[in-house]
Amino acid sequence: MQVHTHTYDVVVIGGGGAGLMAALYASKSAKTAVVSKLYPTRSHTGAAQGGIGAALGNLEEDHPEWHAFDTAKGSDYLGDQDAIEFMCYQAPEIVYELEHMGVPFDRTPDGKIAQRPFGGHTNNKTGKPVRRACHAADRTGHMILQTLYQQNLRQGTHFYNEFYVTDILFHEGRVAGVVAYELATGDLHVFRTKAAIIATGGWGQLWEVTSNAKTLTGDLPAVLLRRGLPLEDMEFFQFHPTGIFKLGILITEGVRGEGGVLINDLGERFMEKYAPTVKDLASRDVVSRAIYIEVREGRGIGGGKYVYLDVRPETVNKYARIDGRTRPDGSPYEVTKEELLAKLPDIIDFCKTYLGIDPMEEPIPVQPTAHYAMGGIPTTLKAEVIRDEQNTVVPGLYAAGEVACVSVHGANRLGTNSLLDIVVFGKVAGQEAAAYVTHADLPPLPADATDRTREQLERLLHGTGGEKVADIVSEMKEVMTEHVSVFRTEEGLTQALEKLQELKERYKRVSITDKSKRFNLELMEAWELGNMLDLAYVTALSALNRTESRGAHWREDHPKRDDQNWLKHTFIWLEDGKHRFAYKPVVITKWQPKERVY
Amino acid sequence: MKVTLKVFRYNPENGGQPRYDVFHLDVDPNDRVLDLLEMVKGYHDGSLSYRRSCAHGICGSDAMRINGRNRLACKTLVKDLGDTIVVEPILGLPVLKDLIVDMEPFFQAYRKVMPWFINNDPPPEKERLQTPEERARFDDTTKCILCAACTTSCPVFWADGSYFGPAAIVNAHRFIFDSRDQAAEERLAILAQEEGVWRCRTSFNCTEACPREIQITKAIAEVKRAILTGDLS
Amino acid sequence: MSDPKTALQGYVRYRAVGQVAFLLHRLTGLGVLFFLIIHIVDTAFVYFVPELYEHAIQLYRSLPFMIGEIFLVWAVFYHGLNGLRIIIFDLWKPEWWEREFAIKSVYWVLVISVLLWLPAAFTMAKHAIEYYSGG
Amino acid sequence: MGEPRVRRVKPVAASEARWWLWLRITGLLMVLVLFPHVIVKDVLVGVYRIDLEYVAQVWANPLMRVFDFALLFLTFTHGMVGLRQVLQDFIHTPSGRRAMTWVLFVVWAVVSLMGAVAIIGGVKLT
Ligand SMILES: Cc1cc2nc3c(=O)[nH]c(=O)nc-3n(C[C@H](O)[C@H](O)[C@H](O)COP(=O)(O)OP(=O)(O)OC[C@H]3O[C@@H](n4cnc5c(N)ncnc54)[C@H](O)[C@@H]3O)c2cc1C
Ligand code: HEM
Ligand code: SF4
Ligand code: F3S
Ligand code: FES
Repeated sequence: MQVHTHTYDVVVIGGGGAGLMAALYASKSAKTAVVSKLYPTRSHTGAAQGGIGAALGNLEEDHPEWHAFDTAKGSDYLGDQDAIEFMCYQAPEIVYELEHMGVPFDRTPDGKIAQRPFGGHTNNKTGKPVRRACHAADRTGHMILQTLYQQNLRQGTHFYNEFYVTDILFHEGRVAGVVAYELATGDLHVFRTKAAIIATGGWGQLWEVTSNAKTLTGDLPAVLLRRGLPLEDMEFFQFHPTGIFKLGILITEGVRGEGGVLINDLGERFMEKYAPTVKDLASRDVVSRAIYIEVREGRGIGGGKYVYLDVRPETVNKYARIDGRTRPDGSPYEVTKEELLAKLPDIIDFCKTYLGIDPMEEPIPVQPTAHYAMGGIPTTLKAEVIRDEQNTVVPGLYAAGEVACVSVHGANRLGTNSLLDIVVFGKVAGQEAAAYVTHADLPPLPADATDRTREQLERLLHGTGGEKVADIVSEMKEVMTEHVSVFRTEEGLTQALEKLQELKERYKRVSITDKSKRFNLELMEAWELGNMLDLAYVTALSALNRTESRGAHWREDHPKRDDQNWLKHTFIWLEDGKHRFAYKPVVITKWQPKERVY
Repeated sequence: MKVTLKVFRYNPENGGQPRYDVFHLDVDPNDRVLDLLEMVKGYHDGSLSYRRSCAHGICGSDAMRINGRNRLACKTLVKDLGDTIVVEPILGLPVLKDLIVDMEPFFQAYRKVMPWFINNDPPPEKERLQTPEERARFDDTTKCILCAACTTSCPVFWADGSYFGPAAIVNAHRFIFDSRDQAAEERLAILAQEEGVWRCRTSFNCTEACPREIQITKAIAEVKRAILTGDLS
Repeated sequence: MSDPKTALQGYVRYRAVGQVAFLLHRLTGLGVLFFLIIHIVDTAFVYFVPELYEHAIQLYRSLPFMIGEIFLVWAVFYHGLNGLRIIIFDLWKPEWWEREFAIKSVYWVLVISVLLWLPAAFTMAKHAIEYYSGG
Repeated sequence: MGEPRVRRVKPVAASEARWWLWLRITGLLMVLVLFPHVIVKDVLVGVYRIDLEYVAQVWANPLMRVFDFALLFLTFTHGMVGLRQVLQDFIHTPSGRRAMTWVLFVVWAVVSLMGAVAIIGGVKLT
C-alpha cells in the first residue's frame, strides 16, 4: 500500500459548514488543507432548510439576550450559558458576515435580510413566537455551504476531496498528524500538521428513520474514543418531529413557522394540549414526544405511526385566525398558495417526488426522525478539544460544528441554532488554530503512523467470517430505533446494549467481496459500521446512565427532570470495551433552571 | 413488484472490460433507484460502486443515466420507470469504476467562471440592501447542487469536453445577475470565449436533466444577451 | 470521456425531447447544405457548361431523386421553422426557454413542419406520378 | 429602497458571438427568400420541368437575379457557418480549428464565386 506524506500547519477534517468556515479563517494566515470524504458541497450542511438564527430584529423587536434565553431554555438548562451567550451575541455579526460573503438571503420589502418564526424562538415579553430565523428560501444551508466553499476557492484553500480520515496521530499528547485513505486509489496519506480541526458533522445513521445523510456515521468521534479521548452528552440526540413518513426526509419547522399545523386522526390540532402558548412551534423534543404519545394512544392517522402536517392555505388561514396571528404591519396573517409555493419550494418538491402528494392539496404524513447530535467531542469556548472534565486541553486539536459539544445545545437544540453554531464556532476554531500554529512547532510523526489504519484495513479486506455489513447495519438501526430513540427505559436500554455487544462481536467477523483499491466503497462502509457501533454503544450506555428526563432524553422510568443530581454533562470513555463516566457541571450565568413550558 | 435491474460495471483494476450485470429484485414501487442499488450492494454484490450521500436529492452525488437519461438515483422512483431499469454512468466524463466518473474536469470548468461573490467595496455595518425583486432575479440559479447531470447530458459536451458546460454557466449566472456582485463584466468576458456560452446549441437536454428544475437554457440565453447588450436587468 | 464515440453514443442512446430537435436540426442543416453545394454547382453549369446542366437536370428527374426531393422540402421546412423557434426564443423571449413551454414548442414545430409539408409532398408526388406515367 | 438600480456593463465584443449572430440574422432573412424559392421551384413548378430555357426566362428579370444572388449568399454562408459550428464540436485544438475555418472559407469562396459568376453571366445558350 502506497503512503504519501504532506505537511500543513492546519488540517481541517470535514468540508461542511463548520469545516469550511474554519478553513476560511485558518487559511488566511496558515497553510491549510481541507480533507473530506465528500466533495465539500455535498456535505450535509446543504440539507439545512429553515434558517440561521440571529436576533437582527429586522421585522420586529428582538435581542440577542432573548435568543440566548430561548436557547438556554430550549436546552432544558443543560447548555453552558457562557457559550450560549457568546454564540447568540455573535449571531448578528456573523450573519452579516455571511451576507457580505454573498449568501443570498431572502429580503424584506425594504431590502433587509428576511426572517421567519421557528420553534422555541420567542419574544421574551409576550412568549409569542418571534421572527428570528434568517432564511434563503428553504435552502439556507445549501446557500451557506455553497458560499463558504466558493470563498475558500477564491482564497486558494487546498482541498483533498474523497479522502476518508481514519486516524489522528499524537506526539506526547499533541496533535502530530492525520491519516486518510484516498478513496479513488486506495492509497494512504499522512498529513503532518501542527493542528487539526475536526468538523465531521453528526451520526444520524445510527437510526432507521433519519434526516441525516448516509455518510453521517460519526467516524471521528469514534477515532477519538479509540485514542482514549472522551465524548460528552452522548445520550442527547434530537428527533425532529416532522420527517416524511418512513423516509425520514426532513420537513422543516419553517413549514410550521409559515403556519402549518399538526393534526391527528381525529382532525384535532393536538399541539394545543401539549404547548398551549406556542402550540406547533414548541421545541422539538416536546413536539416529537407529543406525536409519539398521539400515536401510542391510537390517534395516529388511521391508527398508524404517523400524523399529518397540514400546510394547505385554507388550514393555515383558519388557525391563523383562531390564533389571532398578524403580519408585521398589524394586518391579519393570511397566506395564498403562491406565497407558500415561493417560500417552501423544496419541501413541496420532496412531497411530490417521494409521496406523490401536493401539500397544497393534501396534508403531509410525518413522523419523528433522527436528526441532530447535541453531544459529541467536548471542547472549550475556543473550540479546543479537551481530554477530561477538568477542561484539560489537547494541544493542537480543535472541533467545531455538529460533531463538537461546546455545549450550546444542551439537552435539546433549537431549530436554526446549528447553522449558527457551525459558523460561529467554525470561525473560532479557524482563528484559534491559526493563532496556535504561529507559536507551535511541527511535532515529529510517530513511527507507527499508519499501523492502526493498515491493521484495520487488512482485517476488513481479508476477513472471512462471512458476516454481512448490511445485516449488522440494519440490526443496529432496528435496535436503536426500538430502544434508544424518543422514549427510553432501563429495560430497553439494557436490551439494546446486549444486542449492540453481540453486533460488535459479529462485526469482528465481517467480510467484504470487493478487494480492489479503486473506490472500494464497500470497504469504507464496513469501516464506518465499526465507528457507528462504537457510537451506538456509548449512546445507549450514556442513556442508561442518566436516570432523569431532560430535553431529548426521555426516560419513562424517570419521567422528571432531576436538577439535584443531573444538572451536569456526561463524559464517557471507552477503553477496550470498558467504559468510564465522569461529569462536568453546567455553566449557569444568568438563568437558573426552571420548569419548561411553551 | 419484480424488476430487472441492469447495471453498468467497469473496474479497470481487474483488467475488466465494461459489462452489464443483471439483477432480479423484488421491490416496492415507491423505492428509489438508490434503494435498489443499496439492495444490490448490501445483499448481492458488495463491489458495486457509486456515490451517494443525502438520499433525497440535495447533495448532488448520485447523478447517473437511468433508462437513458440523467437523473439522481435518489430522486427517481421505480414506479416511474417500469420493470426494466438500466443504470449507467453519466456520459462525457472518464469512468473510474462502475457508476463513478472523474468529476475533476467538471469542477475545473466550474472554477473557471469565478464562482464566488465579489464586491470589493468595504462592507456596510449591516447587510447590503437588496430588494426582493433583485433577489428574485437570480433565485433559480442559486439552486444548483453541482451534480453534473446537465453538463453530461449536453450533446456539445459529449463531443467537446472543453466546452464550459451548462453547470458552469448556471453558476456564473447566479453571480452575474446578483445586484450586489461587481464582477459581472469579467465573468461575461470569460463566458464569451470560444468554449463559453456560444458553444451552446440550445439542445435543451440540460434543462430536462436538471434535478433541481433550474431553467438552464433560459439562464444561458440570458447570459448570451448580457454579453451582447451589457444589460443585466 | 468526451470524444466522437461518446457523442455518437449519446446522440443515439440518450433519451430527451430537446435532443430530438437538436439532432433533426443538425441533420437537416447538414443534409440541406450537402444538397445546396451540389445545387449551386449544377446551377453554375448554366454559365460554365450548359450542356452538362441539362444532364444534371436529367438526374433530378430520376425517381429516387424526385422522392428525395420531397424529403428535402420537409428538411428545409423543419430546419427553417425550428431555426425560427430558436431565434425567437434566443433574441426576444428567453423566458420561452422554460421547461414546459420549450418542450411543447419542440413538438409544435414538428407538427407544423409536417402539416405544411403534406400538401407540398402531395403536389410533388402528384408531379412525379404524372411525369412517370408519361404526363 | 428607492428606485431599482439599473445594472449595466460594457458589452463584450467576441468573435464567437458574431458567428452566432450571423446564423440568426441570415436565418431570419432566409425566411423571406428560401421558403418562396423552395415552394415555387420544388413544389409549384417542379424541378422536372426546369431546363435551361426556364432558367434563362427567369433571369431575364434582373430582380430575379438579385433574388437568387441573395439566396445564394444567405443560404451558403449560413450553411457554411453552421458546418463550422458542427465541426467545432469535433475539432478541439486551436490549430485544427484554424485549419478547419480556412478550408471552409476556401470552399465557401470558390463555390460562392462559381454561383455568383453564373448568376451574373446568365445562361449561355449555344
Ligand atoms: C435535513 C436537515 C435540516 C436541517 N435544517 C437546519 C436548519 O434549518 N437550521 C439549522 O441551524 N440547522 C439545521 N440542520 C442542522 C445542521 O444543518 C447541521 O447540524 C450542520 O449543517 C452540521 O454541519 P457540520 O459542518 O458540522 O457537518 P456536515 O455539514 O455534516 O459536514 C461533515 C463533513 O465531514 C466530512 N466527513 C465526515 N466523516 C469524515 C471522515 N471520516 N473523513 C473525512 N471527512 C469526513 C464530510 O465529508 C462532510 O464534509 C439541519 C440538518 C438536517 C439533516
Ligand atoms: C429559413 C431558413 C433557416 C433558418 C431560419 C435557419 C436557422 C438556423 C439557426 C438559428 C441555426 C443555429 C442553431 C443554433 O445555434 O442552435 C442554424 C444552424 C444551422 N443551419 Fe440553418 N437555418 C435556415 C436554413 C438553413 C439552410 C438552407 C442550411 C443549409 C445550407 C442550413 C444549415 C445549417 C447548419 C449546418 C446549421 C448548424 C447546425 C448545428 O449546429 O447543429 N440552415 N440554422
Ligand atoms: S444546473 Fe442542475 S443539473 Fe446542472 S449541476 Fe446544477 S443542479 Fe445539477
Ligand atoms: S444541453 Fe447543451 S447545448 Fe446548450 S441548452 Fe443545454 S447546454
Ligand atoms: S444522494 Fe444526494 S443527491 Fe442523491
